Amino acid sequence: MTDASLVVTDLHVEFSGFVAVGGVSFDAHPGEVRFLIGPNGAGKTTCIDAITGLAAATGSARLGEQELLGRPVHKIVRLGVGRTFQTASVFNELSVLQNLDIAAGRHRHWAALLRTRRDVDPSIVQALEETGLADELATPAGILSHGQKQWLEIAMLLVQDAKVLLLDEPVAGMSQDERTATGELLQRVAAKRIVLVVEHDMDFMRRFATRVTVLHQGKVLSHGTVAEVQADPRVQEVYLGTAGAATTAAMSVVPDVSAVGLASSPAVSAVGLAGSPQTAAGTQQQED
Amino acid sequence: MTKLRPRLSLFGIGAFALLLLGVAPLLLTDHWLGNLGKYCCWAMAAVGIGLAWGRGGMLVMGQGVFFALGAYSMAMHLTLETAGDGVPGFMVLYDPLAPLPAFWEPFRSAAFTLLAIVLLPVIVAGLLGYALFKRRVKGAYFAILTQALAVALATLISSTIRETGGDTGLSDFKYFFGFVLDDPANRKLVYLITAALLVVCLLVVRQLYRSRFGELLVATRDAEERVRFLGYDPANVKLVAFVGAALMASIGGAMFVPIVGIITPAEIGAAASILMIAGVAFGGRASLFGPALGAMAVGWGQSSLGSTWPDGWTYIIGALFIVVILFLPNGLSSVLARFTAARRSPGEQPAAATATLQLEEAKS
Amino acid sequence: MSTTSKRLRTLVATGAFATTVALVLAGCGARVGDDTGGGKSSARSCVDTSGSTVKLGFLNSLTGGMAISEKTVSNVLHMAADEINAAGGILGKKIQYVQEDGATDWPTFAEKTEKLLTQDCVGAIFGGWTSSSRKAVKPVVEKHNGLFFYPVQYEGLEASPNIYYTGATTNQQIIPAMDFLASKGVKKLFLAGSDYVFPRTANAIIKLYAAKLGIEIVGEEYVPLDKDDWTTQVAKIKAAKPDFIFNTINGSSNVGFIKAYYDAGLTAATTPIISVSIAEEEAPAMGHEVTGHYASWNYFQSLKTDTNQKFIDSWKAYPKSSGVTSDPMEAAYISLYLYKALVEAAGSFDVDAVNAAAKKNTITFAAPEGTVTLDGENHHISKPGNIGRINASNQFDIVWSSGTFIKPDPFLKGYDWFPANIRDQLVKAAG
Amino acid sequence: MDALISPLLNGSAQGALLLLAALGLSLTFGQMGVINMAHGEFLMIGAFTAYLVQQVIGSSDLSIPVALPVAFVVAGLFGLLLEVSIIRWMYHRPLDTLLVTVGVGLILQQAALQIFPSQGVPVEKPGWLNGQVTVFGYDWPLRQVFTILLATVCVAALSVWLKSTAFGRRIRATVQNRDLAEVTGISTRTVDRLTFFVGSGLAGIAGVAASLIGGTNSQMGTQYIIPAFLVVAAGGIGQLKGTVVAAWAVGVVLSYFAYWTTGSLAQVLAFILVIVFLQLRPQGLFTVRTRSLV
Repeated sequence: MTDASLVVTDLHVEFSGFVAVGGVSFDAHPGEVRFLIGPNGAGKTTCIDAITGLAAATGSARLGEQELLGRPVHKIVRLGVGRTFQTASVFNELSVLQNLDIAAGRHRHWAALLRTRRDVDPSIVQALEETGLADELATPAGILSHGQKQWLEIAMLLVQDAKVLLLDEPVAGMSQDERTATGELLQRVAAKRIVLVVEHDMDFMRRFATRVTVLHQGKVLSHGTVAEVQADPRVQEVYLGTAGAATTAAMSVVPDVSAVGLASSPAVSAVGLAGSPQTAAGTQQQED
Repeated sequence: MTKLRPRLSLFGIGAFALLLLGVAPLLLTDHWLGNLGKYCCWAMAAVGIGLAWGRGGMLVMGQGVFFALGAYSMAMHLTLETAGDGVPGFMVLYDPLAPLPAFWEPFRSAAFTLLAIVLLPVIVAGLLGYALFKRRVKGAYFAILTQALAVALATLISSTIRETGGDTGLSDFKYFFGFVLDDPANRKLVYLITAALLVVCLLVVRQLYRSRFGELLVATRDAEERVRFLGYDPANVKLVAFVGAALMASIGGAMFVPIVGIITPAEIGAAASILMIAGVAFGGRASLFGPALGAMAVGWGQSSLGSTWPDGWTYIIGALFIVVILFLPNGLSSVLARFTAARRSPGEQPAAATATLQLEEAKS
Repeated sequence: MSTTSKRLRTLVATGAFATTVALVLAGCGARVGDDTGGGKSSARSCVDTSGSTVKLGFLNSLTGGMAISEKTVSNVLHMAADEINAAGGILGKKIQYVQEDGATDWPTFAEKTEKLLTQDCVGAIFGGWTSSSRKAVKPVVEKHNGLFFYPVQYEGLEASPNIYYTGATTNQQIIPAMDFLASKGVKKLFLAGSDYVFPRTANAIIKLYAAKLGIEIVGEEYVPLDKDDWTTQVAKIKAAKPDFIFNTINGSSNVGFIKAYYDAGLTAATTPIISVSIAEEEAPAMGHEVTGHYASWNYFQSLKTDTNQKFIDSWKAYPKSSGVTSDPMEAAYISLYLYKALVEAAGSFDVDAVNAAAKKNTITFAAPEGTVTLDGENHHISKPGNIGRINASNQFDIVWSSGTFIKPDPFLKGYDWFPANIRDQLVKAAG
Repeated sequence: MDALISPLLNGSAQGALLLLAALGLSLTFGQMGVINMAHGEFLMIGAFTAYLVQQVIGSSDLSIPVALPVAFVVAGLFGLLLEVSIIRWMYHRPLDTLLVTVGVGLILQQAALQIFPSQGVPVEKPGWLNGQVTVFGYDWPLRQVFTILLATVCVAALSVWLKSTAFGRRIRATVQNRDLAEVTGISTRTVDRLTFFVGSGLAGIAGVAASLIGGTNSQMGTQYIIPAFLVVAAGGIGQLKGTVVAAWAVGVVLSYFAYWTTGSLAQVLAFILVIVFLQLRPQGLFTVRTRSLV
């Protein structure tokens, strides 16, 4: 589907003086399931944020000939870069079909938006089959299981015809069977697209990764095949030397800026009346 | 809620149209027909608020601004029609020799006036919405800013007595596009036009809600960032809803003038804008009929209860806000929906109730 | 299903459209130039006086910003109705009043006027305070050929066969105030007002008359009705060093003005204020003693007449009393008695008969301010011009009086300084 | 000279009153995300409290200093009542708090209209506020100086309270991470209640100050609420220093406009200016970095 590769060169992201990503380079090609791993605070998610335009960054991230950095989010998406989020983010009030229909919509003429949907887009049918959600067509996305929501997100990326799929912890919270199904799904999808997965789950990584990049404290620690990375003593030190950091990552003293939110980064919280709009933003969704 | 049973809603609109256009003129006295027409004007603005707020999540607290654009466009035309070739009477008072202000001049033309009623809100809401949504102003900020605009416009009109009639407003219209307004037959005609326009507004939002745009709008309301990651610019989605809402408010305002016979800054300021919201919240912000029926109910309450028990009416409106928002965030229509849902599938909870969105938190 | 819905939609739309078109064609009313069609001729009064009562409408703002002033007027109307009923009613019929709330909203005034006239079928309506409310009522009473009695001093330049004005017009309040200022030797005057029709018009007239009197207007300031903060404007007043301030501010904004005035160190001794909206009710509510300032009214509680004493006593004894009497209250009180006098002179509650009785120019009423005479041509009443100075008990000592009752002259026809061409235009605009 | 100096000084006092009105909002809106449209009515409650205290004490020299803490407590208690009865159910729907409190405001206004004389009540200025100080040739009313001092004291007290007391730290902790705060043993319910109490109490103090400037009646709160919200928004959400600067700037700009144009036009121009400013800088004067507004 695409021959273009995603090439990230010397990526820098800084939040109010705190360097979250400091010169990261990697690439990803169609046909491989590319993994980005590292302990909490390593800058994995921030990398994805930077590539998708959510966080301001310097350096370069190119998809084929196109520079992605500096463009607004929706323009980057239109170039074929799609992503998922740590917490499944689907439109809970809409049905699975409606979710997918919206995802498929950006290729439509604007006038088509004003018409009622009369049939199901072939690409949606295909994506439903691929992700095993065909039976859930009319189910409101809000009552899907956690795993199904993640698959719905992936299905949305498929119908939106993303050339690059950036997946942020897609198997977190899934059962073993679901993980396997997800991994196999990713392998199928990767045949024609670039798939980049951010993960904590080492087992999942070992089973499905073709190539891996390890980040640590905003820098590339190591990269190569699974075997190569596992053999790297520096990686062992980071993961094993700190006594199984992967499982206790939540307790990590290194603040995971992207997860907690910008406002609580130490540099900022010292300011004045120090209101963090984060609480308000977080609670803004209405119950209904 | 988002799944409108297509035929049912269409029958609903049909029945509503029949009541407004067929039954009401036969049963009601001229006075109450006029009042009903007034409620229809508010209902049009309310339908727009339902679109912008209920479906789009934008709490538009300044719809008075757009109501004013339509109303004053119409009122200026009718004033000039009444004044004939001369300068309107109230202007003479402050400066008898000065000519008609330049911005009044084009409103002598009926065609220009009708065009202005449609285009002015589109242009103003378009510019304003573009500026605000591109800067990602939303939530309370958006609400307060729009309300501040309504206050500013009302103050501006109040303070420009010679140009706009000030606090007294514009009134005493004799003609409506060539028809004598005092004639009961003509007043009925104006009412019918208004009611028909309300029905058209309902048909338009019905189509919007059923369309892909409607789904996209709800998606944008619930998870703006997510929509962005599907390649849409949420600003544009919201802009369409905002402009639509403005247009409906403007048409409502325009018809308010011949029906009520007067327009003043108080009808467009903070209190009026909030009262419009009250009806929408009461009826059900996201439902098809809720905003219109809610606005009409509030209007009726003001006419009847406000008459028999004026002190109590203020308490009722206040309590309405509290009780409805606290216990029935989706208004009375949600009670109805819950009732029918419970009958159809007992035990199964509606998706809306269980759904909790985590999206904004999950943005990174 | 989709085709069904499409067909249905078309059906509904066509139906609605057809209904509208049909009704438009069938119900086409009068058009411009059709003098015979519609309008007053079709309005038939539904007033029912066959029983032992007559319905009257009271229309005052009981909620919203103007409730501050209008509640008292409403109460005094109730008192007058009770008095008249106790004395046998009008033409032997007891008054049954319908109280409506104007809610400080001018379209509501219009709506309620129509309701009172067409639904409640009242014989006449009493109330209103702001000029805006009167201007909202005017087209409606004219359309339905009803009667409206307006009890507050106003800016004049208006006439309607369906409105009776029992408050002062400009030549009974503003012009006496200016005459008083001239007699005090005032040379420099500052105009401070709320930003609405009465102060703007009053000040336009004041400026014309001041030119004639040789008084220089050293400044003119307006603040929106709902804003209290006058600090900046008072600073300008102080800088302009006027001999006197002419105050046409209305409502609670007056408090802000008075407070800023004293904050700035201005006093009644150096820069006195003459007001046309501060009366016995407002003076104690200023939050600062206002001794030594002036007000121009026709009625003051301190007027020494027997009818006034009776009025004050009845008011103080009335359950909903506020304790003091004031000019707008007295004018409201007059309005109901004036209506009684008119109806009894006409021998009928019919509007045209009442107007015809008025034309005879013989209607009088022994009001607390003195015996007032109705001018049948312009529907205003004669009034004495009085200037009061506020004393320590917030009552007014009368320091200047016109002596005679001033005939109402809403269009200032008897004043040569008022440009005739403006008057002509205004008369024409007023219809 | 006068034309330049007097609007500056008058405007500073106007800004100080605006600041007092906005301080409580900055706390409840900025720290808790609650949009309290009844804040203007809490201000009204403060003003009526000043009147009642004056009726009890008699001397205005003494009553105003007494009224300040009393109004703080009375308005604070009303706020507390609001929080306990209604707001606490709505923390997850801030936009709806806006509408609910609109209803509360309407009820409070109507209640005040029926309880107190409809034309309002007089609150007298203490004798020690009579007089002026001369600043650059302009006689600056002491009352205005008093408003500025009062605002300064309130800002200082609030900022010390937030920064240096245990409770202030708890508030800030709760604001930054509610869940974490709860885990570490902070009762976020208590924090919420106290924050609302203080925020509403500040409105009470503003009410006392306002009662010295304009009328004390049922409608008085309505003229402060929108400007106060604009000030909070322009200052940057939850930013004390932003609120201070924005209030002062709005007051001064308003006063200069009012001096050079008219009172009405000044209102319009000041509003437009703030709206345009927020358009250019939607996050306000000072702010924590965030990608989107509330």
